[in-house]
Formats: sequence, structure tokens, C-alpha cells
Amino acid sequence: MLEIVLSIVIVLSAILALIQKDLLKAAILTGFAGAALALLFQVLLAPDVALTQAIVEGAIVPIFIALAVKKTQRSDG
Amino acid sequence: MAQVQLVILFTSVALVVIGLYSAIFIDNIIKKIIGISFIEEGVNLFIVAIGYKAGGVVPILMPGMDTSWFASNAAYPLPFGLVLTSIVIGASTLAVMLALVMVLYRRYGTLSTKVMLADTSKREEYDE
Amino acid sequence: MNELIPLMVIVPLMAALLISAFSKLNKVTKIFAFVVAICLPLIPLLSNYGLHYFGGYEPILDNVTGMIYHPAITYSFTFLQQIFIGAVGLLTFLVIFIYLTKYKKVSGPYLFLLFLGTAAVTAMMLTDDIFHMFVFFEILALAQVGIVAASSIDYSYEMALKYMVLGSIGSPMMLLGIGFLLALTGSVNVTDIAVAVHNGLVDAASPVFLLSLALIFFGWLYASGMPPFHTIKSGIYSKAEPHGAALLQSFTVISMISIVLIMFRIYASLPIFEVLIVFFSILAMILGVSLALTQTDFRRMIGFLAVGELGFIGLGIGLGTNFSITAGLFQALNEIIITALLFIGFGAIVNATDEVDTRKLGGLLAYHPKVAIMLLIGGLAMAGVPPLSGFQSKLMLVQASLSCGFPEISILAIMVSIATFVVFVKTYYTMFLKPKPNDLDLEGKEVPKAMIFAMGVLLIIVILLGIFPDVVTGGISNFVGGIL
Amino acid sequence: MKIYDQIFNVVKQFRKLFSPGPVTNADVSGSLTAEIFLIVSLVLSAILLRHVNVLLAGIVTLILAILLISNIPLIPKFKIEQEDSLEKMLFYAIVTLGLLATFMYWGGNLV
Repeated sequence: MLEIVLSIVIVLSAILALIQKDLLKAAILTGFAGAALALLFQVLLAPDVALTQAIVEGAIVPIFIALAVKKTQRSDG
Repeated sequence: MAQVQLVILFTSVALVVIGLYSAIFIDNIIKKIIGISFIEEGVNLFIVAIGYKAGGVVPILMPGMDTSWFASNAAYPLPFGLVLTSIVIGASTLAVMLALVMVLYRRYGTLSTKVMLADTSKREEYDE
Repeated sequence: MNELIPLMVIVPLMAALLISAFSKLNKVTKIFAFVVAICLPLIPLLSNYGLHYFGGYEPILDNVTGMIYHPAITYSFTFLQQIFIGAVGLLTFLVIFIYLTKYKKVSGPYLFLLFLGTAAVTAMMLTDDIFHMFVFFEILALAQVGIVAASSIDYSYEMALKYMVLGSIGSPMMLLGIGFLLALTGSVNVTDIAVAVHNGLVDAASPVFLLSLALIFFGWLYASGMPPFHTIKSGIYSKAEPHGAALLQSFTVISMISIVLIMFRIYASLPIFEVLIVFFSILAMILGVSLALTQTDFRRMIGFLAVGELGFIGLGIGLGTNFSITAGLFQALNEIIITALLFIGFGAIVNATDEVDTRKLGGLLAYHPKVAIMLLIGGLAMAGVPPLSGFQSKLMLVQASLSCGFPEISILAIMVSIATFVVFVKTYYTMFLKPKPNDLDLEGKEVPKAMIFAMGVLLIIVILLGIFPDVVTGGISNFVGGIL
Repeated sequence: MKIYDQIFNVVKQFRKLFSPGPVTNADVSGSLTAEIFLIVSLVLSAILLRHVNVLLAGIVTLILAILLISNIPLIPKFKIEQEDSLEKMLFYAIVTLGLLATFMYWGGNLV
């Protein structure tokens, strides 16, 4: 049951990230998808992968994107 | 049960398709890069699902576990090791792409792919 | 001395890390880079053939099924690996020599990227583990992007970003294919997978197995710059510094043959595999050469020619006989050396004139006769004129396709050779023979001595391989007999 | 005379290919060579279909030859499709991926 909820969260936040007009929101939603993916890895019996995923995709990658957005422009267009 | 792996399969296919869609149809380069990184995440998810074993245990041999019981019940750890490497590679690729975008934004003042990454072979010749 | 086998990867990798850490000390960095660069071609020449198991985990015999499993990452070092790693090592040495003599103040990160790329292709060539190859393939892509972005040519950042975006579609697809293979066989060791496929443990006709071929094949297209990736590949050659481009094309050739040999060992029993390779090779030859004919930027022209020549290698491997694969691999070795010669030679012209458009050049023969003559011989070798090395490999390819019953492919190969010759003669005429335009200022600009030295070394290899091809083809033929 | 006029028009259209900047005779002859090379090599590789079916090879070769010759100049059209913009590169890469995967999954056993 948990995996179905997590899958829906991942796919929804991925789609939402791509239709945002505000790039900062897109970065946050990417982190959301990454963190949900990390939980899903935990469900799939891979705790070591889940730890790495939570740090890299859940925290570092959104920060990278947010930095890039800060250095460029925030609105899509 | 096998239902778990089916759900995972659909999720990873959805992520890959979202990524491929964004590669063609999204114009903003940062969103395009975010979308492309979803391809890599979908592939990682698929590879982790290979090692999953329904009703199994985490592949760490704790003290007091029977070895033969562990061998027949633990998940297959090789794909997990591969995905660890692959996650880090994906993050570093994304970082390099974003760094290049930051440099190019200073030159063009826009994030549109059509402007930033258009055909350059005509522009550079026969001025001056 | 099998201990030398991992050193081939470790030495450039450690050198890369040390140089980037101590790049503040200019003089020390220069001497250190030069010493390591000399070591690179020497290590494969001194090492013995053999296998190296990382961590010392020997293969395990399973008593129940009677099969052998490889738990460790295995490096196998044979004659084929020796000549290709030797060639790349020599090229790295020449490129680093050119770079060190060209600039007073060397850049640590750039040397880091050159050594990192060399380490990555060496590991790809040696390894027997498909995921290990993928990891180094990604590292190689990052190094290539760095080399392109570090050049001071206009629009190099754009080209680097385009290459990265395309790469981040191509390489996850390859990883997905590797994942399918892992799901089917439970192993990432190529020998184990090949044994499982040949013994019928994997259903070779199942759609999943075929899909894994399609995905790894797509990754291979991206790695080798076959269509649809020929535009980006020729683009990154033209946007890198000339000596960097010489190294980049050798990286492309090596990653191409190392991936295709692994694919060949796994999928050779499928007839569709050879059809796919021949189809894309013919497409690469036609598109590469016909686009090279219409270019006015001569770096771009060489880039497209390099892509077109890759088609010959693919053709040799796609025909699938011992003789044709030998011809294809021999062509790969020739292409590494000849294309490097052309890139360095045309780079010397860029250095001396600051001009890349053929329409603004002319009359260079009187000013740079040495470069002109060496470039002429290099171009003739690429087009396949006897007695140079390109002739030997192309003749072998034509014979191989005739003996396989495909005379059309022979005719096509000869036509592509002729078109290559036309491209080269046209460019050579407009650059060297046609009268000098009035506004072209050539006074006081010299070609660097190091570039002429590098071209001379490569030219000697081209002529020697043309006269004595048996030195190489015999050993390659033995290797091919082992994997067939 | 008609084919001569056609070729003359082809040469005129090459001017757009090399703009901005002058068009030299070497470039025009190179482009004409590319034109002929493209037609001949595509037709020649269509003959390879005879290993599948002789009749199919004949029909495809004839149709391809007529199509290609009646559509000259091909090189400007070809070059526009293979320029350096990321959009076109990505489009062709993903179309190739889709075709390759579809063909291999359902038709990989037909050969």
C-alpha cells in the first residue's frame, strides 16, 4: 500500500515540477520527488541506497537548482 | 508480492516518459534539465526493483542470523551497489549542466533553449 | 608482471588528482605532467598479457551447475588492449607535450581533464565488467565536456551543454539496457553473461533481451557519434582546441570499439545485431562524408570526416567474420593515428593564421611547406592511397565484404573513400594552393615546433603500418579468433 | 536543356547555403559532388534489400531514385535538418530511440 502512495507522490510531484511557472517551486518539488523516491528505496529493502538518495536527490540537487535559479532568473519565460 | 514490482515498473516507466517528453517539448533550459534528470531516477528505480525480493530481508548479515536462511531470504545486493554509483554520477552531471547554464545566461540573458542553444554555425562566420 | 595492468588506469588517475591539487606550483606541475605522460605509452609495452582480479577474488567454480562465476571486477589485457592503450598513451604524450610547450603558465584543471579522459578510456578498454565500463563511460563524457568547455573558441560552452543534454538521454538508456541484462542473468560480468546466453540460460528470442540490445545500442550510438549524434560529435571536435580534438577523437574511437566488442560477445548469436550495425554504419558513412563536402570551416570538415570514417569500423564489425572484424579493428587503430595527425596539422594552421574559414585562406604552401606536406600525406592516408596505412585496412574491408557476398557494400566503401579524397583535395587546394587573398596577413607567425614534432611521429607510424601491416593484423586476428 | 536548367537552378540555390559570405567555385563543386554522392549512395544501399526480397529491392530502388532525382537540390534540405540547434538534435535522437526500441521489441526476431 505504501509503495502505491509513494509512486503517486513521485509521479505527481514530477509532473507538477515541470508545469510550474516559478522555477524555485520547481526546485522544491524536485526535492520532494527525490525524497519520496528515497522512501520507496527503503520499502524495496535497500537502506544504503535510500540514504544516498535522500542526501543527494532530496537535498543537494534541489540546492544546486535553487542556486542556479538565483544566479539566473526566477520566472519561466 | 509481485504487485510491488508491478507498481515500481509503472512508476519508473512514467518517470522515463516524463523525462523524454520534457526533453522535446519544454523550452526553459532549467526545467528541461530537471526533466532529463527524471530519466536517470526512473532507471535507478528500475534497477533497485530488480534486486527486490518479496517478503525478504535487508541484505545485511546481522549477528545471530543463520547463513543459509539469510542466503535464501535476503534481497539481491548487487543492483543496490550499482545504483549507489549511478545516483552520484547523475548528480554530478546535473551540477555540470547547471554550471554551464549559469555561464551562458550571462551571455544571452534568457533561459530559452531556442535562443541559447540554437544553430551557431551561421552566426560565427564572415563578420568583421 | 601482471601488477602493471591496474597501473595503466591508476597512474593517469592519480596524476590527474595530484595535478589538480598542486596546480599552484607551475614548474613542478609541468615536470610531473611530462614524466607521467612519458610513462603512459611505456606501461602497456612493458606489461605482460594476462588477467587481473581486483581484490584478488579468483573465479569460483559452481559444483552444482559446473559453471564458473567471476565475483571480482576483471581486467583482461591482451595484444588488442596493448596496441590501443599504447596508441592512446602515445597520443596523450604528444598532446600534453604540445600543450606544455605552447603555454608558459599551465592550467591544472585542463591537464586533469586530459589525464582523466585517458584513464577512463584505458579502463573501458581493459574491463570485462559492463557496469564498470558504464561508470568510466560517464566519467569520459564529463572529461570530454570539460575539454570542450575549456577551449577559448567561440560558442564552445553552447556545444558542451548540448553534448551534455544529449548525453544525459543517451547514457541512462544504456544503463537501462544493462539493467535488463542484469535482471535476465543476475550478473554484470561480460564473460558470465555471454556464457549464460550461449548455454541457453537466457532466451535469446525474448523481447526483453532484444530490448536490452536496443537500449545498449542507443548508448553506443551516442558514444561513437553515429547518426543521429553525428552533428554533435563533429561539433565538439570543432569547438575544442586542436590538440584537444586530436585526443577527443581517439577517446571516441576507443569507447566505440570497447562497447561494440562487449555487445558482440553478448549478442553475436542474434542476426538482427549485425543488420543494425551495418545499417547505422552505412548511414554514418553517407551522412558524414556528404556533410563534410559542404563545410567551409575546415575543423568542422575534419570532424564530419572522422564520423564518416567510423562507419568503416562499424562495417567491419557488422560483417561478423574473423577477417572483417580484424579489418575493422585495424581501421580503428589507423583512424586514431591519422585523424589525430590531421587535427594537429590543421590546428597548426589555425595557430599560424587565426582563421578557420577556407574561403579566407590561400597560398599557405609557400609559408608552411613542412605542415603542408605532412598534411597531404595524412589526408592521402585517410582517403586510402597506397602504400599508407589507411589503404591496407580499407582494402581488407573491401575484400571482407566481397567474400561475405555483399558487393554493394564494397562499392559503397570505395565510393566513400573517393568522396573522402575529394573533400580532402578540395580543402587542400583552397588552403594551400590557391593564390593568397590580399587581406590575409601571414608575416611573423610561426607554427609551433612541438606540433611539427608530433605530426612527424604520427606520420612515421602511418607509413610503418602501411608497409608492415602484418605486425598488427596477426595479433588482432588471434584476438578475434578468441571471441568468435 | 531542361536538366541543364535544373542543375543551374541548383547552383543558384547553393548561394543561400553559404550565405553570408562569397560562394567560391570549389565550394559549389563540392556541393554538387555531395549531391551526386548522396543520390548514388542512397540508391546503392537500397539495393542491399535484395537479401530480403528481390522484388522489394527493385521497387524501393526505383522509387527512391525517382524521388531523389526529382527533388534536387537535396543538400540544402539535408543541411537544414542536421544543423546545430539542440531542438533538432534532441528530436532526431528521441525519434531514433523510439523507432529502435519499438522495432526491436516487436520485430527483432523477424530478421
